Amino acid sequence: MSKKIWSWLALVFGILYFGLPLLGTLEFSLKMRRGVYSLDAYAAVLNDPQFRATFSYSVIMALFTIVLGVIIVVPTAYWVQLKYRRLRPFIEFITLLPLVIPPIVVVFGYIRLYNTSSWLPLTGSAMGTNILLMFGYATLSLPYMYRAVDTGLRAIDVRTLTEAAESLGANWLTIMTRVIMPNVLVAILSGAFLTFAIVIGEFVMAALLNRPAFGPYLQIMGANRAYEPAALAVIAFAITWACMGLIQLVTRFQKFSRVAR
Amino acid sequence: MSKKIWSWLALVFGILYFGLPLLGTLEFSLKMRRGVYSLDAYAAVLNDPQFRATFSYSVIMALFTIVLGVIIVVPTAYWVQLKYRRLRPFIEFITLLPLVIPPIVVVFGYIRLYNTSSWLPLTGSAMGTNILLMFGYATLSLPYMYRAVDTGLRAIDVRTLTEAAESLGANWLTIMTRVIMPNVLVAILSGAFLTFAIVIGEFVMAALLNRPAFGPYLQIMGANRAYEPAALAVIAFAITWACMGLIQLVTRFQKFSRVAR
Amino acid sequence: MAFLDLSNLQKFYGTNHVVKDFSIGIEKGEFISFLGPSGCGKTTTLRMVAGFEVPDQGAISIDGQDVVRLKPNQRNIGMVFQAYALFPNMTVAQNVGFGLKIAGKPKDQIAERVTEMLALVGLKDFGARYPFQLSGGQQQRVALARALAPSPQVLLLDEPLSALDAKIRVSLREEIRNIQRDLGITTIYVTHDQEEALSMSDRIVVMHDGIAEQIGEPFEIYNKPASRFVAEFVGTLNLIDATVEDSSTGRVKVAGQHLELGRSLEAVNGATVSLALRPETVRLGRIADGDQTLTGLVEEVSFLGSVVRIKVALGGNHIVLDTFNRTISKPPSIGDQIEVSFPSESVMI
Amino acid sequence: MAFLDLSNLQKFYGTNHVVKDFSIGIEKGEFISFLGPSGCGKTTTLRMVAGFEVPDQGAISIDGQDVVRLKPNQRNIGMVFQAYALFPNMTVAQNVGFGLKIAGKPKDQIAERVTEMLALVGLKDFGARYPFQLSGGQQQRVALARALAPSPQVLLLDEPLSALDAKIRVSLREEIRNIQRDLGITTIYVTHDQEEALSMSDRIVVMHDGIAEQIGEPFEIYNKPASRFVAEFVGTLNLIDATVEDSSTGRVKVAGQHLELGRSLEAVNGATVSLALRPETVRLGRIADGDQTLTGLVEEVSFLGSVVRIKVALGGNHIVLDTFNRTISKPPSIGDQIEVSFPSESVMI
Repeated sequence: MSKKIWSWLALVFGILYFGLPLLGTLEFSLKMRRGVYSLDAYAAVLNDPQFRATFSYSVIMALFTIVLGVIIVVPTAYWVQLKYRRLRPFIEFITLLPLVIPPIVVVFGYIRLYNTSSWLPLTGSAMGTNILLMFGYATLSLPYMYRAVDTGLRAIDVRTLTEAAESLGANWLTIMTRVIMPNVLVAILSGAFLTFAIVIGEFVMAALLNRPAFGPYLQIMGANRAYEPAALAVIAFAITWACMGLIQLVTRFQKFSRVAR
Repeated sequence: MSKKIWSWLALVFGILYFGLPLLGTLEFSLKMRRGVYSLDAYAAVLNDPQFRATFSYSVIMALFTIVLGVIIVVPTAYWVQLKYRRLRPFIEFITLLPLVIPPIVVVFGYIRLYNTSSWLPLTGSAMGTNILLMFGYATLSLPYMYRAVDTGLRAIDVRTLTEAAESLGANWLTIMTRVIMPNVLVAILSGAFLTFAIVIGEFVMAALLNRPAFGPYLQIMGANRAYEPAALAVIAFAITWACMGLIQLVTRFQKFSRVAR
Repeated sequence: MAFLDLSNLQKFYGTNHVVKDFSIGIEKGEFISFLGPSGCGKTTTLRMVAGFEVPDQGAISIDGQDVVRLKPNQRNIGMVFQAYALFPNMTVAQNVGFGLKIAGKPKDQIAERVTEMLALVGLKDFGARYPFQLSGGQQQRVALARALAPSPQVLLLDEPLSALDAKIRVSLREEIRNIQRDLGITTIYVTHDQEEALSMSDRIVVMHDGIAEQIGEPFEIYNKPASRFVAEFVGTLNLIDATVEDSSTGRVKVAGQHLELGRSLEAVNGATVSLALRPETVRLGRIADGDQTLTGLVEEVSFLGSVVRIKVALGGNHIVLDTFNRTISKPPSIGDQIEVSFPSESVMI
Repeated sequence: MAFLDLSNLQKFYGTNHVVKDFSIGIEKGEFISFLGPSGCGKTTTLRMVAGFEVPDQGAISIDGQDVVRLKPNQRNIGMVFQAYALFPNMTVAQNVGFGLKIAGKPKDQIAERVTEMLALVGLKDFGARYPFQLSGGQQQRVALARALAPSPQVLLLDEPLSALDAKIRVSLREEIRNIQRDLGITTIYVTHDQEEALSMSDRIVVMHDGIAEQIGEPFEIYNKPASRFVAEFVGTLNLIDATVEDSSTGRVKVAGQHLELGRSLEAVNGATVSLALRPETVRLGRIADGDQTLTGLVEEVSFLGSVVRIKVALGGNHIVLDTFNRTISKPPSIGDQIEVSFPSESVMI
């Protein structure tokens, strides 16, 4: 009996813990026009060309980052599971590093290594800086991407599936594209989704590398306006929920999903 | 054959990806004195009273945050595993929210809810703001803490262990302290460690709530000095490594660790 | 009233009626098995006795005391789980002593009892080890010692052997039975393995679909099954179609050959009945004089080690018979024409 | 040279010598089992044939072609795994057709072959389902169909039944054997289950510690074991201490009673030898005239269903004997004095 009460209390507490700030933000974002609720703040935000520019920049960066992350993470995680199980703690440690190295350190390192007088002067051009930023983002999202893909791979028996496919005559590429990838698609998507959320909200790297991303824009708005940032936050939140919904949909439509999840 | 080469390439790439920026930072931090390597930057940082004040503030905040996190997360995760398995996807979703709601939103919400004219004017006093900040940190670290504890609990058979202890006459408190907690200690520690790293490096919340934390200090130094931030980054990195080493030690000394890990 | 009395137990999970009206009285010191396929309600019934599930209807009493309202930790019951469920953070000795420590016994008493229990399960020198250092069989023995240490009134075992290898399973079931007999502890043993139930139990409850299909001694369950389900679930069964020729004398025709069952049948003349025969009651060749014989062709011979299983075709029917391997003579070959015989009493209809 | 020829295979894992000098020639269409406890090297040997492990020494040839250098996907081998290893993202039909698709066969040919294979394993109407919608037994059948679809030269099965329930295990092993016989496909079957190996194989390789202890037909392996290890691993064994009284005639003394083994012994008079007897060769009572008899006390009676296992004490020795359950007569009770008999030929020393 007492257990039940406690657990429900915990649940309610958890919901309030996250729900209240969100509700507060939502309510505030509607109060731009004095005395009545209105969508004025949203209209102001959406009509701001700065918003459109920075937001689409960040979305594009996010997509590239996801592609890079998938290319790096999926084969690595696959081989670690297949052949180098002993390396797993080591690889896991590496993938956790971005959580404990502040982004500022990574950026300093990049600027140091790739400045205009270095052997690879990436910071010299906008495109080069974009690439650098993409690598930074990929680093930031690595823990999530790796964790997601690794969990997905663990759910299937990578080694036996690979051997089964090999004994049926499949080569490496076939195994990867027809057997492994389809079975970790949901995992990859959820990693991609987290990457997306991180890139959209990231501030430090974009600011230090001086790129027109959504994070710094959010920060500037937050410092200078009252209602618009609240509206922006709600919009950002809505986008991430939409992504989650999409993943749910994909999972539903995958007929073999009961195993793959 | 080609597989091996690829996987080693991936590995080397991974190490360079993280190793290089770190090495660059380390090398740069030693170059404060012109022409020779020296520890001048470190001396400057460690002698800065600001550094000591902000760092110890953040450490204390981190410790409180960890305690709060453990109290919230462990019983919740335990009950979800024991009785409310159906709620698990829902709870997992909630614990992932902090990853997708930018911290700025959370802080705005807090300020909105607990400002000096609200029913609970926490932001009116330094202590109140500290508490608010601690809750914010706990929110930020929730995904890591929950994930770690949940993984730890999954590794043991929570339900059967609980029933076994019950059939031997144990009550709820005994089960929690003698059976469950000792078996997820390493998991709790690794969650605590990540929490620590996050709190030490956090910038947005501390800055917006105007508390003298290490994150904003790092930011200020980064903007105004050249070598000190590099030294700070290396110090921060060393601390986190020391924490990791400690956890390894605990794991070693735990005699039954092969199961608990 | 029996020592452990379950009466009219019922349990629903949602709309799923898992246990429907289950009753049994168990005497002190009896070893009772609940035997049945998965989903038959046997584990749920056991968990109601342990207190992990609350019955929707019915009563459970131990030694005259109604326990339905008591929590699991107030019932004084020992439980052994399929997954061992040893506490990984405690040594073997701490595991075994856990219940006594909870009960607030003094340290030296606990130590003494732990030593005694470990000796009982043959793990005297293992007290200082951790569970992960033990094999599955050893872990399950520790779990047994732990359950027995606080001297519970009732011992419950939930498929304790099904995670173990075949050879260990056999040796451990003998050990469990011997310990149970020595201590005289009232025991309920849940299993889906008919051999375990038959070899260990004083009485067996064959469960099916939430109902006790038959309660009886192993010999009775096996040789006088109360229903077709019991007959098929416990042991193998040959089913042969036969045409009744004379229901009063029990003459039937199988694949053109006549059998005299020596008792009257309920079916009318000309009807088709199905005869049921255990493989081991059928013998190769004609042995005793009163036996019924049939002639057929050998269709399949499986050498299983101690037993050779021969499948004989009889027109459209098949009879499977078991015979012991004899070191000297090889079993018959496929295609041989052979005679099989069985006593008419062993035919179930 | 045999169709599938393994000669002098060796494999190290680090310093661990897992397979030590293993050789066997397997004829086309033969069903060979590798039988042994875990860690005996049987799976490693199989994996060397499949190409998943490279032998440190030795040769493997199929139909005269050396395959050691070939990759697994070049060997034309079908493999069935313990864990089924069906591709979860493909339907049953896509799984079965995978190998043919890889080989670049046209669509209609693939469809035809898939239908044929699914009919072979009795899953005609399951083509559109996904693996997670099947039971374990059905999944393993699909895995078998998938392995057979590209018409491999050799079929390898790695403990395919050990994840399944007892009843399904028995029916599926018959099915696998029948399919193998129909297709005439050369097959290696790895198992630790002696009953599986005995009932399915043309020949059995009993492995121990990286070495083939004995290669032979099931009847031979069981009744003429080449070593004590084989005798104990395959089947149950009674070991009785006896004192040699006359080694030339084979007279020995067991618990004060005399036995005439009817052949000369290697041990000297007065020495203690241990006699080995299979439980099923010992009978209750005195039956044939030439049999040896011993008198003892019934110590334990286990009713296992079709078989009743009786443990008889003979001084310090025990004999376990198996007898079939008879519907009519109850087995003897504990404490009864009984006579047991066995032919002297069945005694192994």
